[in-house]
Amino acid sequence: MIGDLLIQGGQMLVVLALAPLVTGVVRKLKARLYRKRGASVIQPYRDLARLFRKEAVVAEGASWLFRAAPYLIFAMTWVAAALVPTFASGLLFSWSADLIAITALLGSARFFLALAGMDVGTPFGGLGSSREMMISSLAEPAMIMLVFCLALVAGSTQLSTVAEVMLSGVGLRVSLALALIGLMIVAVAENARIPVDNPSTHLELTMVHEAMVLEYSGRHLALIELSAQLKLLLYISLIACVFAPWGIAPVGAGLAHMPLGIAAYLGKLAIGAVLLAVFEASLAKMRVFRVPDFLGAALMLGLLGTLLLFVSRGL
Amino acid sequence: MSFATGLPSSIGVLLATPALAAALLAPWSHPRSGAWINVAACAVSFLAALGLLVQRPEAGPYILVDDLNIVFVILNTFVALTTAVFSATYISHELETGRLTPANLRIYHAMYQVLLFGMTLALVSNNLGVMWVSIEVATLSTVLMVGLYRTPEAIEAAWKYFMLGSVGIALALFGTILIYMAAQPVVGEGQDGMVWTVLVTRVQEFDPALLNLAFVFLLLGYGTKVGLAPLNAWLPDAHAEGPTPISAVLSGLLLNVALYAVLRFKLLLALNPGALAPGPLLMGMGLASLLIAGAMLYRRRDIKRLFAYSSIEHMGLIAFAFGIGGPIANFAGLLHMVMHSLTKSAIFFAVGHAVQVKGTQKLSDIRGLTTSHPLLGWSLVVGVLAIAGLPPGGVFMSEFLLVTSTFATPFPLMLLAVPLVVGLLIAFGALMLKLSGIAFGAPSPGTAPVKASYGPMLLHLALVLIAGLYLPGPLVTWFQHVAKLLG
Amino acid sequence: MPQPIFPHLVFDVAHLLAGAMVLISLMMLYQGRLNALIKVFALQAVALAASVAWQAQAQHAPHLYVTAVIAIAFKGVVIPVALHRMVARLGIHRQVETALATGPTMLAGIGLVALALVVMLPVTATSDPLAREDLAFALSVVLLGLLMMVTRRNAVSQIIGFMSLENGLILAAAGARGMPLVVEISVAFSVLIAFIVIGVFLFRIRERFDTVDVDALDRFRGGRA
Amino acid sequence: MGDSATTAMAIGDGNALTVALIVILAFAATSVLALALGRRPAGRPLVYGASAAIAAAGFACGLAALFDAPAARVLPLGLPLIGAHVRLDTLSAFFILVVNLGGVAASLYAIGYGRHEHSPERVQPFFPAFLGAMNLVLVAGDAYTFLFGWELMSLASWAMVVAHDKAADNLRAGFIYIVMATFGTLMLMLAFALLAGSSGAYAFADMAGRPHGALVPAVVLALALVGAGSKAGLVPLHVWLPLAHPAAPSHVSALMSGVMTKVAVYGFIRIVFDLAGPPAWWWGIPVLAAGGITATLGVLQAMLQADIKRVLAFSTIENIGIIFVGLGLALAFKGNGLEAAGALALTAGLFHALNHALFKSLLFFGAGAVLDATGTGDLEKLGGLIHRMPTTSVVMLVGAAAISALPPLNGFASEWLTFQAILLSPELAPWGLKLLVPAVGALLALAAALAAACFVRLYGIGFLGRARSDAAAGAHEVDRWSRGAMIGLATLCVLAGILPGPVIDTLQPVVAPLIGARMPMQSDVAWLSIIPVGESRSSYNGLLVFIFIVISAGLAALLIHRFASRALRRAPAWDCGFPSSDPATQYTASSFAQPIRRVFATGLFRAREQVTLPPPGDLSPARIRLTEDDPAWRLIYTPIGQAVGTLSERANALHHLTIRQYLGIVFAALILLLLVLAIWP
Repeated sequence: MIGDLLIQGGQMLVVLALAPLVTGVVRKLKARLYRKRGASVIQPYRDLARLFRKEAVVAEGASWLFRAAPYLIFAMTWVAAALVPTFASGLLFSWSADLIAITALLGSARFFLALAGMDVGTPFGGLGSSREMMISSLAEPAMIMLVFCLALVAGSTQLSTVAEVMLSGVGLRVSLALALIGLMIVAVAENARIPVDNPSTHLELTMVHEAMVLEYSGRHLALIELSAQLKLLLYISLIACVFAPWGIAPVGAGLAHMPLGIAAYLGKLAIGAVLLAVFEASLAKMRVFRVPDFLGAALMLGLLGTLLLFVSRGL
Repeated sequence: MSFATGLPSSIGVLLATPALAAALLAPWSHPRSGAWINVAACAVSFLAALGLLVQRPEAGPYILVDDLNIVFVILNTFVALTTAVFSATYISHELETGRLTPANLRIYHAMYQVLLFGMTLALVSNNLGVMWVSIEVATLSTVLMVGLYRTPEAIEAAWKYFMLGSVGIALALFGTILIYMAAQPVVGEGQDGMVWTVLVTRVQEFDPALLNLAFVFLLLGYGTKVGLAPLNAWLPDAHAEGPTPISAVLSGLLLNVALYAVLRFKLLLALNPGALAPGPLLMGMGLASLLIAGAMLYRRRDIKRLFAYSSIEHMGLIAFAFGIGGPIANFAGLLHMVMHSLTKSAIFFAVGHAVQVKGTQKLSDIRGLTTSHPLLGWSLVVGVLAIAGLPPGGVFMSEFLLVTSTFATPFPLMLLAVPLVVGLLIAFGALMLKLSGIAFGAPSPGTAPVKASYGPMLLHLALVLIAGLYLPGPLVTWFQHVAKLLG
Repeated sequence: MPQPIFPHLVFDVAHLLAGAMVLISLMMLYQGRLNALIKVFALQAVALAASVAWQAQAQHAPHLYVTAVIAIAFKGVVIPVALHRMVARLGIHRQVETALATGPTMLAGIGLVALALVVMLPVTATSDPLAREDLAFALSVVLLGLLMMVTRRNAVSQIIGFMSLENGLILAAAGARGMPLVVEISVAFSVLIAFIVIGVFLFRIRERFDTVDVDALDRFRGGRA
Repeated sequence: MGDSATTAMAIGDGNALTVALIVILAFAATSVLALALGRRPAGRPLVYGASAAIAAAGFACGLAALFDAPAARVLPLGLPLIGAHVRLDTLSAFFILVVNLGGVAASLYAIGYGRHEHSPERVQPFFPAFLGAMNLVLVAGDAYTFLFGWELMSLASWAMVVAHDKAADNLRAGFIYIVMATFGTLMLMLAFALLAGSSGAYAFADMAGRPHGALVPAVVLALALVGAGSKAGLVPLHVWLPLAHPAAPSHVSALMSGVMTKVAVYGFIRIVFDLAGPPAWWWGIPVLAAGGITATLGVLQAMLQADIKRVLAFSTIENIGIIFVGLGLALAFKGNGLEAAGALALTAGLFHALNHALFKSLLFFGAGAVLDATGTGDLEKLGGLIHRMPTTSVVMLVGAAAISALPPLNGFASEWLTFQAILLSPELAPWGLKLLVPAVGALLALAAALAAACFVRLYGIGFLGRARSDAAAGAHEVDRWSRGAMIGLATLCVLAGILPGPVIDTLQPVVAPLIGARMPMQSDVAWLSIIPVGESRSSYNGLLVFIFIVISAGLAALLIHRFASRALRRAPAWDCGFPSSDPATQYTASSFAQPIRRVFATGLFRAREQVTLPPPGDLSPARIRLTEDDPAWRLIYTPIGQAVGTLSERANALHHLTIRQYLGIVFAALILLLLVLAIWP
């Protein structure tokens, strides 16, 4: 019990601590791939620290929702991230929300972010929110289908259980391959990465996420940035936990397992960051109305994977 | 009226009152008091009809009072009474506006009583010939009333009614003769061959071919009076062009009387094993009436024609119910008939008021009644909803029984529920479409208050609304008994 | 009641008279002019009277003579005369207004007679053969009368068609053995009423429209907008 | 159980039925009273106050009966052949609870909201009648009483739909509504006819035991799906719903959308689960397909609407789809011998029915408040209401989040259960189901995501941003009663979301007799979690998630304010350096919908955009015209309307014949019949 609590607490701190680092690493790698030098990998920490200290400038027409949203978004993302096994699967509160709930928690965060984008009443905010909801309207069902796929393989939607089942080995399955590709697509879309969105642009015709947060500054912006970083970490952790569960400390494992788990986790994060950077660097941003095709592919992959599982079960 | 003497009193009063009142009213030159004499005579008839419940005369060669016709008699006299009350107030408005003269009204009141006499006699007669004669008397009296306004339209309507009615008369007579011909070899020559109570006991031995032929003529002859499609052409115009009380009586009563005649003969035929089943004919004509009338409702621009077509539709339903047969469908048919009489006459009362205040029968000029005349408008809404088969109206109950019993029949027959439901929906849609124009929206000009009495209309509506919720036990037992009788 | 001396004679004469009525009905269909039509109608009334009288004799039903008299008096004399006058007054005696050409009408008429016979065929032999044959002819007359009403545009010829139809009815009623008197009186009574009412209407119609063409009335139909 | 069990004891065995009957009677009496009061100002508090009190009694009675043995009674009313059967079992009890809960809320809301009704005499008499009729449907124990109540319910709500009869749109809505309602009633009538058989066994108790052939239950299923589905709003029978629900006054819209559709769900469950006998293996298929399609198409169309109440009405269609997916799964499981999974699916459906009643009523109340405050429900004219209507905007936010299935609110809890049920479906052997269920799952997920988009749009355009019209700028908060009702419902949404366990347990007495199995007891699970199947399979704890979020957010706020910065400066909006003072530059409702419109609606709804640009130099504004059409109209209703039109046109020719031609018809009929006789064997 105490051990579980420690793991849970540790997990929450670890994700919080690592999230900016992952973003920093990705940025750095991307810069290198673009043959630039790039900022330091700890630059995100510095940015956050500076933003937290600065005063928040709030638009005149903004309501309480505008100010409350960053906290809610952060809280929801953090809670979601805290429930994805990273280095150990014996999370104390893992049962309080399963994979569906985690997806939905991220959905809640997005809901408030989109609302916040519309609060000030600027054209950019509405533009961002509108596009974000369009993207999510495809990404979310895709995600749910992928969740189905995983849950059917593992016989559970609890991530800890899924991780353990995967660890014990389920063999190679076509469905899982489909799910992996699908999940990657969803992860790219959900984290506003190229080719769906460009996290480093303020070009009005292309931006989605940045358009929503355009009016934020200071600590509010810091929280939103941190939430975005947490979300990226969450998705990498999720993919790692499901498709590469090696090294995760199983339930009831002693503290001795933890260093191994953490090391494995860091390794997986590094690989994830590299893959993401390479992926982003090698593609160009899509037109907004191409995005549905991209995400539709993920949805189809999920559906196909699920169908295959449904059918093969019956045989 | 020789045969009335020596008969038990209530039946005598029932028949003598309208005859005497007609004789009295024909020369009566004061229209307002005439109207009230009319009411009084109807009231006496109604009481006498109630008296039949207590003291039922033995079946004689001419008079028969049994469970079946007593329902009709009471219903008829009741609606005749309420209509007379409505008419009394309605007529004074017509006098004021000069649409009718006192001379017209003499004919009107006398004919009203003749009509009542004809209908009552048709119902209680045990003799097929007498029944035929009295239905013709009733028809001819209404012809005169339909043409009462002397407008080209009224005369045209009356003429059409008369021509089609006369052909109906002739066909029915031929059928009656054929029935006699079928009976004569079995029951012997003379009187007995026309007496219903005799026929019904011996009909198994009749020649089925003759019975079949007879039924074809009787169905077409009396069916014309019922307004079954395709024999319904006279009905809408006759309803629309005559005074509104007559529309109410036509729809509420005369159609029933003709239907009663059809039923009697259907019973006869059903008892003969060799004869063709009368049910399918009734069902076919009933469905045709329902569908045709339902479809035609959409195109109506005249409020009284609208409800006249609705009467055709309902007569179709009733005929269909009796055609299906069986205790539940027959019960539904009887109930539907009573409910239709009460509701439709109430609707015509309301329509009469509406036409008087708006000064037109055009649907396009009668709008927004619930705003300009809330009580009248809402009563009309209630009436139309009730006739459209919505609860708590009694029509809902009968349609429920009809639809369910149709669909519960064995396989091929049950499919008739499909055209039935389609027809109901088509008619329903039309009524609702027209109703929303009449009752809702911005009111059309003509906002003077209604002077005539709402009493009869409200009474009818109250009865109908209660009926959907609660039917008194004795009435139900009665209906069930009659339903069984109808086979 | 003694047996008639020549049962076949009774039968033949009745047959002949009834057949004559059918023939006259067909003749009426053939007539184009109103005056001629009225005359043929009067002829049919005479045939009817003869037929009814023969039945009265055959059935020993004296009350049928009344019917015969009514037939000959009203339909043979009074009504034709009245109709002649009406036609003269309205100036339509030369009018020929059939909706269907004479040829097809005649064909249809013959078809109807055949139909009437076919329909009567299944009536079992237990029935009085006299009655059966009579009925077949009566039915033919009824159907032909209706056909006439349907194929003529003119109100007067329609009335005649209708009365021809009634002739058929009376033929049937008279042929029905022992049919109570009540009925015959009623028949006569209603025919009378019918004629009165028709007269009333014709009067009004002429007054208002100056024509008795039924189609003309339709212009005044309410509800047509 | 706890409190509710003791309440049940207090009312006693079968007495709940008596209370329910008295409740119905009292509603009827209130209706008469309202009729008598007419336009008098005292009428409003009196009628709605009485309705609230009676509905509260009904609610208590439903709660009590949920834990009671079924009670039945025959009254000497109704159909004379058998009398009016009434009965109260747990299924009825649950829906009585839902209906009266909505009734209490709507009545309280109306005490305040009704003040603005300009023709109260056209609403107040029908409001209690509507509630009474719905209760009557729920206690009905025979087909006649059921349909009587059912049609009365339609009628009363119809009267309120046409209450504002000066608007032609309302009349049209009313017309389509009442015709569709009657269509549904007739379909149910046919279903009952088959169940009752020719002997007229109209009482439910007699129907349930009757043996049927193989075909009868199948036809009954089809008829029930069409009949109840048309009332509930299943695609393609939904067309009346988005017209009628918004046309009524808002508290009535809330009842119609939130509650009356549940009565339709009840009707479906009663007929299919209870009366039609054991389901065949394939019964789930049509229900699932209808549910999935309904959910997706409903919410897609909601996304395209500009009127706030129409958005809500289409969203009702979506939620009905979700409920029917639950019911379809339950049928599929039960029909294939998986009772435990069936219990889960049915629980999910019923739970969602309850939830939808809560949040849809809440949202309609909010829409009513907006309508009242601004005089318009057109999203394009709203904006910035969060500043002017603080309470309404908070509760609307709760409602919007709940209906978007966001944890930790109630909408998520029931959708989560539905997803769990879908995840159990690989156990289903039949191939049809194997292929259909995942597809339906995808549709459901799509619907959930689109619902979020839809309500971001509704809330973001309506309540956030800047006012797009003077009316919106001058909006005011609504009265106490309305706010109270909304706050109450919002609280319930939150409670049902964070404590789903007790709700699930409460539903088990309803589910058990229908499915023959029940879900595991949730009250025994530690920490108030819910574990629908097994611990290793899935679990969810709304309370904990809620607490976590609150703590995390609170902690973050505390730490930041304590250790980082709490300075705040108001400044003009940044907007990439080009802020515009004109609210018209904001995203509009239609521009917000545009991406989704292009992606999803172009093919399905023939959504088209037509842009008219003025020539250079012309100062007139550019115009964009959006068109779309509902395939249900295009493919079904318009052709039917045309067919009826043609039929009536043809038939009407019969009205204009001459007398001679009429005689010809009679003659033809005679000849025809004689010919029949002639060739008769």
